[in-house]
Amino acid sequence: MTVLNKGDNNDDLNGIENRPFAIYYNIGEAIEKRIEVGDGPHFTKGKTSGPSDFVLKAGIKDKDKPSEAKDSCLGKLRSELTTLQDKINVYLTERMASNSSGNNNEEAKFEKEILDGTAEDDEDEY
Amino acid sequence: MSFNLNKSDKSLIISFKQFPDVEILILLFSNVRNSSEIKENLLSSNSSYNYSFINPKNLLNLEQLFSSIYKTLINYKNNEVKSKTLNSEFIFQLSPNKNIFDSIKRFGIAQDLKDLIVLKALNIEEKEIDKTDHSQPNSLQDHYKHILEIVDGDLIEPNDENISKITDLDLIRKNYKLGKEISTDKQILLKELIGVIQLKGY
Amino acid sequence: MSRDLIERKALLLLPHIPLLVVSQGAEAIIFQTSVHPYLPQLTSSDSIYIIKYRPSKPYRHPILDKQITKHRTLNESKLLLKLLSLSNSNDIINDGAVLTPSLIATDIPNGLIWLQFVGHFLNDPDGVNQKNFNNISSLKNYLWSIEKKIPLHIHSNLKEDDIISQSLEKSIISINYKIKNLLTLIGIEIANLHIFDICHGDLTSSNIILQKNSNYILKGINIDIENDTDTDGYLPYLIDFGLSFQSNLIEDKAVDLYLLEKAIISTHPLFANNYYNVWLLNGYKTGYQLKSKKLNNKSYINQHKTIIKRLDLVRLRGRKKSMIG
Amino acid sequence: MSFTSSLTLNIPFQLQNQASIALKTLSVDPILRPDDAKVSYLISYISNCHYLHIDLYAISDRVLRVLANNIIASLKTIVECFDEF
Amino acid sequence: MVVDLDQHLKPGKSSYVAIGLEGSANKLGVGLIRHHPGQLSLSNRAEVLANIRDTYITPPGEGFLPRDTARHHRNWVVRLIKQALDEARLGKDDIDVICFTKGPGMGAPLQSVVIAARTLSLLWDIPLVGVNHCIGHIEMGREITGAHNPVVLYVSGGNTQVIAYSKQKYRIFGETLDIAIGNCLDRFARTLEISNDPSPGYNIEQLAKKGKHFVELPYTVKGMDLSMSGILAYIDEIANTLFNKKNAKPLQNEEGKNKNKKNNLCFSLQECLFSMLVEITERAMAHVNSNEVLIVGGVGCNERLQEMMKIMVSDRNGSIFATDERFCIDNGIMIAHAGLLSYRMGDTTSLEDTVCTQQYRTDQVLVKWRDD
Repeated sequence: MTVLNKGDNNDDLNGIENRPFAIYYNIGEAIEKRIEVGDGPHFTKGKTSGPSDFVLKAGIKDKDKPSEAKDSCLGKLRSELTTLQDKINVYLTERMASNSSGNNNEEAKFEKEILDGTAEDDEDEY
Repeated sequence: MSFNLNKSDKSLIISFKQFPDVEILILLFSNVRNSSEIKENLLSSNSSYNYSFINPKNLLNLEQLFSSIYKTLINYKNNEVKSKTLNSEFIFQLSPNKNIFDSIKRFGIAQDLKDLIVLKALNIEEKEIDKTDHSQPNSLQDHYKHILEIVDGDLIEPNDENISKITDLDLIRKNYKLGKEISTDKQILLKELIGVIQLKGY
Repeated sequence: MSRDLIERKALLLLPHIPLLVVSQGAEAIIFQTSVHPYLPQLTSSDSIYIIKYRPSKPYRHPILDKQITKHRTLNESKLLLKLLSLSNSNDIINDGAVLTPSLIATDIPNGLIWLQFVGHFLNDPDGVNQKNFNNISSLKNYLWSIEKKIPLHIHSNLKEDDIISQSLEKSIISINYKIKNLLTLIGIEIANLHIFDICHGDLTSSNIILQKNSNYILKGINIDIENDTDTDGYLPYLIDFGLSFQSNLIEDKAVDLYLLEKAIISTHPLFANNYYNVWLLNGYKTGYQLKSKKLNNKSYINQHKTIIKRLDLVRLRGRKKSMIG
Repeated sequence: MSFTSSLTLNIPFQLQNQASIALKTLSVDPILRPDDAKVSYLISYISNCHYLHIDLYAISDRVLRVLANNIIASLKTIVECFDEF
Repeated sequence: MVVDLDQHLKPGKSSYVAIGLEGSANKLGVGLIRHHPGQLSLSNRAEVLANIRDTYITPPGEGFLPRDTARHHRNWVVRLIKQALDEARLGKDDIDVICFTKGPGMGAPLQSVVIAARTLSLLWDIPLVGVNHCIGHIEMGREITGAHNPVVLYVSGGNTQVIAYSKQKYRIFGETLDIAIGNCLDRFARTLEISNDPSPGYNIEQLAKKGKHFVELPYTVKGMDLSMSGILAYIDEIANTLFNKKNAKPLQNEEGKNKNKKNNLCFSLQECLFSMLVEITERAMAHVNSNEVLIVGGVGCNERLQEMMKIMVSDRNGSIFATDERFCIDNGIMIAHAGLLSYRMGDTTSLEDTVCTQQYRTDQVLVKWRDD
């Protein structure tokens, strides 16, 4: 996997008003996908960074929304990051759905580990 | 406890510190000749046989007997006496068995029993701790005389040496359900018997 | 109940018995008395008997309180009796015995047990022989009295997991091998207990009482005991069987060992990991080896292995236990 | 297993210090399962902007998604700190 | 020997100020504390400048998942820090050290908070100190109550420990062999589908107050340790047979009998569990010859537990120390306080060492600031 030579190849970065973006590569399938946040408007409240489904289903009000962005460069960046997060999540979720690998269990475990930690201590080992 | 062994009349009167109002007369007989007669009188609830008649073959020494007497008094205080009279309760508390009838058969008097312990507890204040007929003897001296009248045997001094001559280890093993591996160490065996007595009923 | 009330209640239950409070444990108050409940007083002796009284605990719900008090009093008496009939001897090494104080009398509904007094009172570091149960010859006090002799500057420089250099070790614990022998013997005794399928449930260094016994010689053994079986003249008695229970489960025995291990670590942190617990476990192993040899039955060796394996698991569980919030 | 999926996040900051703090803050935490994923960080200066480049490599899209989501979530906290303090 | 706590006072400053960030479970706390030079004592107490908390609350019947808890912390942490600074009227220049919870706790929530701590440390050029959550509770409890050398009962959602100090460590004398007391109560609250607002334990306590009839439960003290999973399984089973039978949803039927039954179950569970806690505390007191008890941790607010403990302690002619919900429930001030003690002994945590750890035992920490 080659890393962009950031010094020379400025093409990718020009003309984008310094917004965050991401590039997805898959060497196996020879895919390169650029994920842009677009013109907006962008908000700090994201579609993929809300509460878990079961919490939403229980119908309680989400009191823990992120603070609104200030009218500042950094405020803007925070909103744009939220959009980028949504887009990456959506894109990768779609890809996962279209080619679900046989490894799903193992990966789901990894996912849980990242999100919820490694505490498997509730169950006794014997 | 107080321990008054009267060597001349071969009587033992004991009293526990915790129960200062209760005095207990203990007599030991050998060569008893009228065991079956005593038993019959007991069966017919003759009120002048108001004593505990105990088979000393089940005893290693006096400590074992004292331990069961103490336990009986504790139960009496806690209102947990199981049998009809305190006399039978003294016998019952010596036995590990929960069945009163069976306990009295094994630890009380038997028809051809030659050795016998007779025991009488009196409440100093109220005299008869186990109130029955007031025409009956009312002091330990009276009881002493009375016991000598109803038991036809040789009074011997109630001490450990005399009891150890009577002790029947096989019978103890059987009655206390100790199995084969009974300790050869008498001290340990005694501790075990005392333990059984102290935990009787639980 | 306040201490005062407890004492008054005890006096009502034990009229005319002189009572001296010697320790107030968590669940029981311990009295000593010169009076035997049912034997004549020997004028010559200054006998001591122990009365263990489990008063009702007013913080508990009355139903729960009754249930616990009765259960513990009865349980302790029953197990003492059970052990007496199982071990049948005073010889820990050759007969697989477990030494316990013998039961003298009980008053179960009132939470009272009379016991034989074991142990003696240790000398204060200042040389004062205090008749105080804070000074009773428990394993804890015995070890503390030796640990106290370590100069303070060594204490503060000593890290828990340091292995002390041999010379330092000898100078620190001058009768080091005696402690080793003693702990080995205690390990054997705990093995004997477990071989009887009894778990103590509350093994700590406070619940092992050392009884001076110069007559008793640990003989006929070829085990991990150094220097002529010298245990500083002590025989270890196990006490406090209120939480004990019968079980043949590997798990229960492993947890029993784990509790002891932890109690030693928290009570004697400087020497626990590298010394005391190692010696105790060595003794424990020896106990199973002795039994195996005596009965010519290898299954005891395997049993020991399984228990130790499970002990590892139990330890791991203890460390891994999530501690959130 | 090889890292078939990868994602480069490119985050523009006005100040060098901000990009550098974000890098230091994020890079302390190790990857939970190094066999399944890898992360590297780089800062560059492009068109008046200090870019923090975060390269994520993973054995699958799912692992990649979790990683990316987590890092962006942390980045949002970092940016909010910059903005408020 | 008395420890010198003032070798690291910054020139020109007359006191120390620490900010503490706590988020090891479902509470996010930010606190600011000031220490004046010298030993802390009744006449030289730590000053609480701000102590703010926000709790992540889950729907009834649900526990808190680390991922949702982490989201809560992320979304609130900056606002809370701001609010705390405003309340204390302090700016970055006033702060000597930034303290954060290093563990033990849930991985994702811990990590979501340490991100803010690191960022601020780098931004403001102020050192970090990682704090053991349990030590935070103990030190704050001692500071607030003035307890000198107590046996500490630490009871919370994830911890149940009986602790006593010896030779520069807080040593664990007794603890749960399986689940924590708070966890046990929370899980039973879920079985009964009791509200989690403000906390499941609080709501169990309120129901228990109305309970009268005692249901016998297993009692599982093991030496100075205890086990609770068996009791939970037992009472869950009772609750399930009482309420969760096929028909309808009797659990939501708050009328009459069921309500009483719920009250009685909560009452009995508390009575049983707390009796065990008081007993193991008393065991530890007897073992280490102490007559002071300090209760810390979220479950420590429970009035019944405090009452029972008080009876036990006064029967031993001892003293009991407990704090109110500001301090016994997880908070930032305790992290600031314990972290500041560390800082005053010259300890700071380098950036590489700020990785949080889910397992971090109380007895792993060398208590440098005590030498008694």
